[in-house]
Amino acid sequence: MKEYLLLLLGTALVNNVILVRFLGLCPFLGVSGKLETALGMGLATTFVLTLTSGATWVVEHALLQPLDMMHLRILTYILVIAAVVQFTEMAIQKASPVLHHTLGIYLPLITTNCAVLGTALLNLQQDNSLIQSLLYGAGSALGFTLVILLFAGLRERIALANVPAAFAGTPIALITAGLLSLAFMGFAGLPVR
Amino acid sequence: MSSTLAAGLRRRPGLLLGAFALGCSAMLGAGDLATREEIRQRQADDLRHALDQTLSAVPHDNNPAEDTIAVEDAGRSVTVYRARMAAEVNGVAFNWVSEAGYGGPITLTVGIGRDGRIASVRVLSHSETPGLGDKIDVRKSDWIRGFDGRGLDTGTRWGVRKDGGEFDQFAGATITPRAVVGAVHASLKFFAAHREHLLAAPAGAAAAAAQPGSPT
Amino acid sequence: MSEVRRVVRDGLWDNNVVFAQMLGMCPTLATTGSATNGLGMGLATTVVLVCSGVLVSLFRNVIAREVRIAIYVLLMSTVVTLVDMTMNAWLHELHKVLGLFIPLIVVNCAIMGRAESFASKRAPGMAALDGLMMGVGFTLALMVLGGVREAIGQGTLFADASMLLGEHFAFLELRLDGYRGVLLMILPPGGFLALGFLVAARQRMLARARARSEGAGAAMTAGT
Amino acid sequence: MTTWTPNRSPVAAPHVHGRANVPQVMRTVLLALLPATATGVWLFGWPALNTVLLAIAGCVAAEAAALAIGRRPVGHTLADGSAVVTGLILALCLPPWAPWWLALLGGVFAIVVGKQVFGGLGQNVLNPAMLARVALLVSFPLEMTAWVAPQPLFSAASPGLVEGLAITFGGGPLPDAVSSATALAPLKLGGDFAAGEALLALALGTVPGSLGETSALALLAGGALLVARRIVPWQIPAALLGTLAVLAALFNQIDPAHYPGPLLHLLGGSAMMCAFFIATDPVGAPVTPLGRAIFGAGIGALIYVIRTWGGYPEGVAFAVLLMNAATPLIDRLVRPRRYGRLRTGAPLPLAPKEDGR
Amino acid sequence: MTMILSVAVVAALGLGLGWLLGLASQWLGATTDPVVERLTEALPGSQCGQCGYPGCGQAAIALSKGEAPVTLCPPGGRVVAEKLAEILGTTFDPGNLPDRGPLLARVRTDYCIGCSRCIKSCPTDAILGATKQLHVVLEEACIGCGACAEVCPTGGIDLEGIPVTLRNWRWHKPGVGHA
Amino acid sequence: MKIFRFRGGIHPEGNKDPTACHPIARLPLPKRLYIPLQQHIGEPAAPEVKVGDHVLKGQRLARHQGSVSAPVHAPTSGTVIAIGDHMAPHPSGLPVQTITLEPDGEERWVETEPAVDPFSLTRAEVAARVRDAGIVGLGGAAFPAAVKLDAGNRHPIDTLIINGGECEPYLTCDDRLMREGAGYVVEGVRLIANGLGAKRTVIAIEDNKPEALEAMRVAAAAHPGISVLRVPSRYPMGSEKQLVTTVTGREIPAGKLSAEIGVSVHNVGTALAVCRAVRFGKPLVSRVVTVGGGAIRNPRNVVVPIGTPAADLVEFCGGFTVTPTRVLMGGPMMGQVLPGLEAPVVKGTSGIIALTAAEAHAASERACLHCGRCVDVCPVGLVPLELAARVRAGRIDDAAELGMGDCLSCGCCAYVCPAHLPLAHLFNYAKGEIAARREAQRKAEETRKLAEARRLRLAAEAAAKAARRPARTTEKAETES
Repeated sequence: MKEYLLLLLGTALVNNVILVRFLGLCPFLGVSGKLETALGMGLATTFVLTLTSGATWVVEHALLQPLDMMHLRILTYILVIAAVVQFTEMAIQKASPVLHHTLGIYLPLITTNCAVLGTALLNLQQDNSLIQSLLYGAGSALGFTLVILLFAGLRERIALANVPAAFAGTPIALITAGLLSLAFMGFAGLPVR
Repeated sequence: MSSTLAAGLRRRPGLLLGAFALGCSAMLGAGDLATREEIRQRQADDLRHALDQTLSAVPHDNNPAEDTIAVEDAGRSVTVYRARMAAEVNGVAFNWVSEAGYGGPITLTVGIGRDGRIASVRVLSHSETPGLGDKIDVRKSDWIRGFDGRGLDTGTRWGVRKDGGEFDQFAGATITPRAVVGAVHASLKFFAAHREHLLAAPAGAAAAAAQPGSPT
Repeated sequence: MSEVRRVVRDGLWDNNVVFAQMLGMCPTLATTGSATNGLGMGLATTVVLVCSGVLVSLFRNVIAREVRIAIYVLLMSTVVTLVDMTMNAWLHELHKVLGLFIPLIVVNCAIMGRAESFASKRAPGMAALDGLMMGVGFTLALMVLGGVREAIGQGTLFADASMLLGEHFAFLELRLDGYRGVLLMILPPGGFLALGFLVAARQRMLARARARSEGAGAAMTAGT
Repeated sequence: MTTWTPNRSPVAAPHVHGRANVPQVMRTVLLALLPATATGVWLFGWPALNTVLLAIAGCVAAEAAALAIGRRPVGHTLADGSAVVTGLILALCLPPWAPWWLALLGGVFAIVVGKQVFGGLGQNVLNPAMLARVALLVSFPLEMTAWVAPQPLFSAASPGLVEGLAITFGGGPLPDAVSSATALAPLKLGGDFAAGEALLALALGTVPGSLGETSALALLAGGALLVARRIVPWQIPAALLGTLAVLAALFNQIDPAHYPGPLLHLLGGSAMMCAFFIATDPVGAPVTPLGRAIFGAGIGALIYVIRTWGGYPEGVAFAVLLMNAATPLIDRLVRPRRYGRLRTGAPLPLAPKEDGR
Repeated sequence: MTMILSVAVVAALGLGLGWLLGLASQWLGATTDPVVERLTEALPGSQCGQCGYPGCGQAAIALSKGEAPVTLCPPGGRVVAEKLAEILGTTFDPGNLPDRGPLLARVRTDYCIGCSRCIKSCPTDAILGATKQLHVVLEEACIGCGACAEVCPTGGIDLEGIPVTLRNWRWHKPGVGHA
Repeated sequence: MKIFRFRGGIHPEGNKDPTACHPIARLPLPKRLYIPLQQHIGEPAAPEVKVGDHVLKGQRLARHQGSVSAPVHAPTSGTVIAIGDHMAPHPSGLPVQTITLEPDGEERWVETEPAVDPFSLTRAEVAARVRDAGIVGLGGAAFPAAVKLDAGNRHPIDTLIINGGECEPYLTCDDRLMREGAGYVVEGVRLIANGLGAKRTVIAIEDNKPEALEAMRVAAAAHPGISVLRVPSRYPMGSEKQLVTTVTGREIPAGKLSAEIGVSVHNVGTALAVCRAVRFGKPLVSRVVTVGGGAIRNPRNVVVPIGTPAADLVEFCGGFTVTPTRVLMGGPMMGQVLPGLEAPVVKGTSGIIALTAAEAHAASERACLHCGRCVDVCPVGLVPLELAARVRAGRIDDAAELGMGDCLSCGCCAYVCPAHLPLAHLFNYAKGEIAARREAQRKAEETRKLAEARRLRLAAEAAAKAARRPARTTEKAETES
């Protein structure tokens, strides 16, 4: 139990997908202008990431490894991820059209959110069990959501600041992300694995 | 592709997707055929290279990469490469994964002599910070050679200086060396626990039943 | 401006994947701890961009709208897997360093973006050129970013070029002796900070250029 | 009769103002930092004074340069004194015998990356001094953890003025003889926690450590001034120190051999400095009393976690930055109830019960 | 053997997922876009056509597709543009949108020839008058869209700002000069 | 009696002593009086006199129009010499419709109808007398008092609160009024209580006015229904919402009137005016004005005919000792700058304050430190710094969502702001902008209706035309055949 908790914390904080692993930066920079949207994106990603972590594990261990078809790994992973995302998108569209519109082009982009594929591959690299994979996915997603929320909060405030023209927009967002990443280095070395 | 076929496919997206999947997997299969042997060769090179480095101090006349046994330890299987002179096992090498370093687990190849002392240790893969944690890499620093000749019985205080041990942490980085020292220590304990089994003379070729595994 | 020139300009500067479009941020930041890594990643991505562009362009008349994204993804993952396998076979050391991020080329938004917005509408030749230019622009951006980070971070440039790319690249290696390096720049925060400052510098350049051209325009209208 | 020409641009009320203004706030903070600074310089000698001056110089110069480049009013803005405060706080967090470039670079980083790219005072969110501290710690771990044992000014072991300059500007590593572990070292090593006598040393500051952070009493005196003058809200230090103490006491109860008691946590390291001078920097702190309490408690908890289990010796800077980052969220979630409205923002029902809302 | 197997697996996967996606797109169907509704709501609804679309409804559809900028509505000015941007979740660049404030049409009595073209052009019936007689503008109904000024053959209709009185005077933004 | 605490608030320097210690003086009749037709909230009054008419003191010059309005009376006898634009006592300096009166110096009253027994009047009669006397809230808001009395008929009032808080610095007119005219004030209070049918009456006076408290206690001692309550001096105690909370512990729900929770609040000056109107039938033609501030040579309270230019008051008080930075109408916390000394005193003018630079503690604006002092002092519970940042950035709608509309404009936030941000000014601007947007929205809805009506009309015309056309063709066919 403690091991699983540490796994969750470790992926969420210590090896944060965004700030340490550099995965999922497109939505991180793209959908963090407003807190509400960031929350929506975070939740959608959480859902997708957890599901795909499990699904890719199953595909890997039930299909690819027994059949010795490692060369199809990327392709099958991407297909599985695309399918999960597609269904999430439809679910959101049905449940909350407004959220769907605000998340706009980013929902399909979860497919190309490297955090999703990256987490699946990391799971493989670390030889995680199914439960570990699911936790790893959930932890990554929680870390993603936490950081994107913090970042959205910061950006909302910076949007009101008197940022010099050269830094306005993307540069200040990147710098803020860098400073946030600096702060997250404080979690480094926590014995989570 | 004739235009009628194309038009037909356009109307049936499922089929179209299937067709593309077919094409893609064919290409991948071809690519796999073309590179599989080469990649296997590279990995074998990697392994041989690692074993060369870690077992160079152990006199042997066999090819350790092809003389392996699988040892069960705490629920996982460790592939152990053995260096033999004639029938006697003079040393073994195996991969050992550390606790998390700064950037995740560090994979070591540990060579241990018959006497239970470290022959040599090399880092196989890591994702530590360049310029800081990567000094565990022998190409960057000689630090890793500091384990040579040490064993559980040499009175070594296993730990980094900061924790009261005798191994240097390098400037500012404690976590990485701590993980490596811990892993080497653990690998020695593993050796000690399975000493008899590891050093037992192989009964002919029976011990080489296990495939030369791919290093992870 | 001819289309070719525009495509070249777009890829290298006006619409640069990293500095203007802010796409492909993950590899941009993750693999630019050194200039060599940036170069390797950039080249791998360029290959994928060109190949996938050509493939998408070839099949642009066959692909139905509903499944186009799925097909693009299929094509791209095929190309990426091939690149991955090839690098593993023949650029083994670099492959080990770039590791996870080679498969992740497949989810580089830039590639999907070019497929969707350019390759799916143009002839293969143009798509290839666009892919090449976008790729070169990407590579240059990664090299600059990697170079800045490496130089400030540890006082070297293309430090491991010979090891990762092969012996002929040894000439690239530079080392600043006696410089301790600001480690921060090689760490994750440094990536964000360096890119932030580089984009800021580009914005300032653009603003200056705009001000100049406006000034020139105003002078012209004043003259007439 | 003296005449009056009306100003044609309409100005809104109020037409009188309280006496508070930004430069005066900054002056008070500087005054409150004086005991700790003086203690630090006294304990660690001339090199410490050099460090203080260099960090302040770095901040002020960077601020002036950034303002000039951005074509903003240099003199007027510098006069607010915030750059000096940032520089001093940074200096107090540095090892006392830091090389010249460390203090200077830190000051420049704090002002340029931590403050001016956001548009200057009040526009940033993350504490500039702590950003610089963390950036330095990450970049130059060796120099940032080179502690010296206190050698009071004019004592035999204390370096003279010239010697001090050599230490600051000379470069090269410190002689082994003077380097020492900080008071927080036992946290990582386990066992051998400070006893009564050692705690007294922590309170007075006669232990190795950051320039201005060793003397809990000097910091407490300055902090008391700030709280009394209402320059800083009391909720932040109270919640911060309280949480830290409670957590330390809790774990100490569970396993005294591994976890030191609350006093070491409160008096050692940067906790006291953080509680009164760093966490209370209004720019990155929430604006409501409850928000401030949450903020302080969060910092306290993070300090404990990072100190006890983390890879870095001191968690204060990281804890402050992390909670700074959470401040916009806290401010958003914790807003005061508006007059005549429920917490939800809906108007109160017309017949409120007498017993309250 | 592996080759055939892998082809089969991927083909099966592709087929299966393609079929699912096709099914899903049917299941989804085309629902009315609530965003278009909100956009229509936010637009003035005078159908004056200054945006270049036949009416506010069409403008809303164009906006939702991203074909029109949020600054498309001159009578709506900055306020409407902000609202549209908010609905669409975008930001807008006020640079090319001078906020001129509300305007009123005023008929210059000495120019009016009583042709009544302005009456027909007015989207809100804010102009009164009969053929061959002087026309007047109802201030309360006029939206300042300028449609009448465009059709007036003598150029006798001006758009003027609403005069400032004590009742509609507002505080200026501090630091931005005063109104 | 229990006192409840309201949120926030500040303790500004009172500066009341220079004027509080002098008895109220009487201003000699000015040469000209400028009587604006709008001195109250609501519709302006409609003039009833012509240029050249001779009027008597107390004669109605203009009648009220609309439900929320008040008539205007002649402050003295004299001749109407102009009806037209004159500078309004308003920061904009815009002109307002004004009757200019040249006094004849005789001060001849029009015939008044004193009530024999004012306490036997019905509620409606009281309200009518108050309305006819042109009484508006004299605390500064200038809301027609009769409308508030009428509200008492729609909502049962259990508590009448008389606002003797006078929390604004410098102002002492209510203080002096209570000291010198406690009897009349109490009688006015009783009349209002009578008119409202209030069960209990509380006269709330801040504890920095001990003499006034004592005087009122003595005057009210004979009336058990009236209690005089000593409330702490804390700005904005005099604000209706805060006073209601302090006295009753209840909050007025957002968007509601105090009458809806059974409370009515009137100023002590209003009470005095009600007494004069109901008992003596005399309309509101003069008021007590505090002339103060560091730049005034002899600061004091003065009884002033409505319409007196500020210049006359300043001159009467010895003129300026130094050039003031600002001359205000009302107190320094919520008063308005005067656009010029020719602007006249109106019914809502509680003071003419000439401030020196030193008194204002003015300092140049700096960046917001996010210190949150504005949040601590806001009596409404707003977060002024966030509002200000949004208003600055032009995000008015966001500010509205954060509660901009609830702002009292009390100025506490701006008073304490160490960065000297013009918070209250920003909020005034934002509220104006919100009002303008609401107006635009209303107009847009109107437009939509008109456009729809036009579309229907055009459709109907087209249909009629279409209906006519076939008829005509058949007709034509018939004639041809």
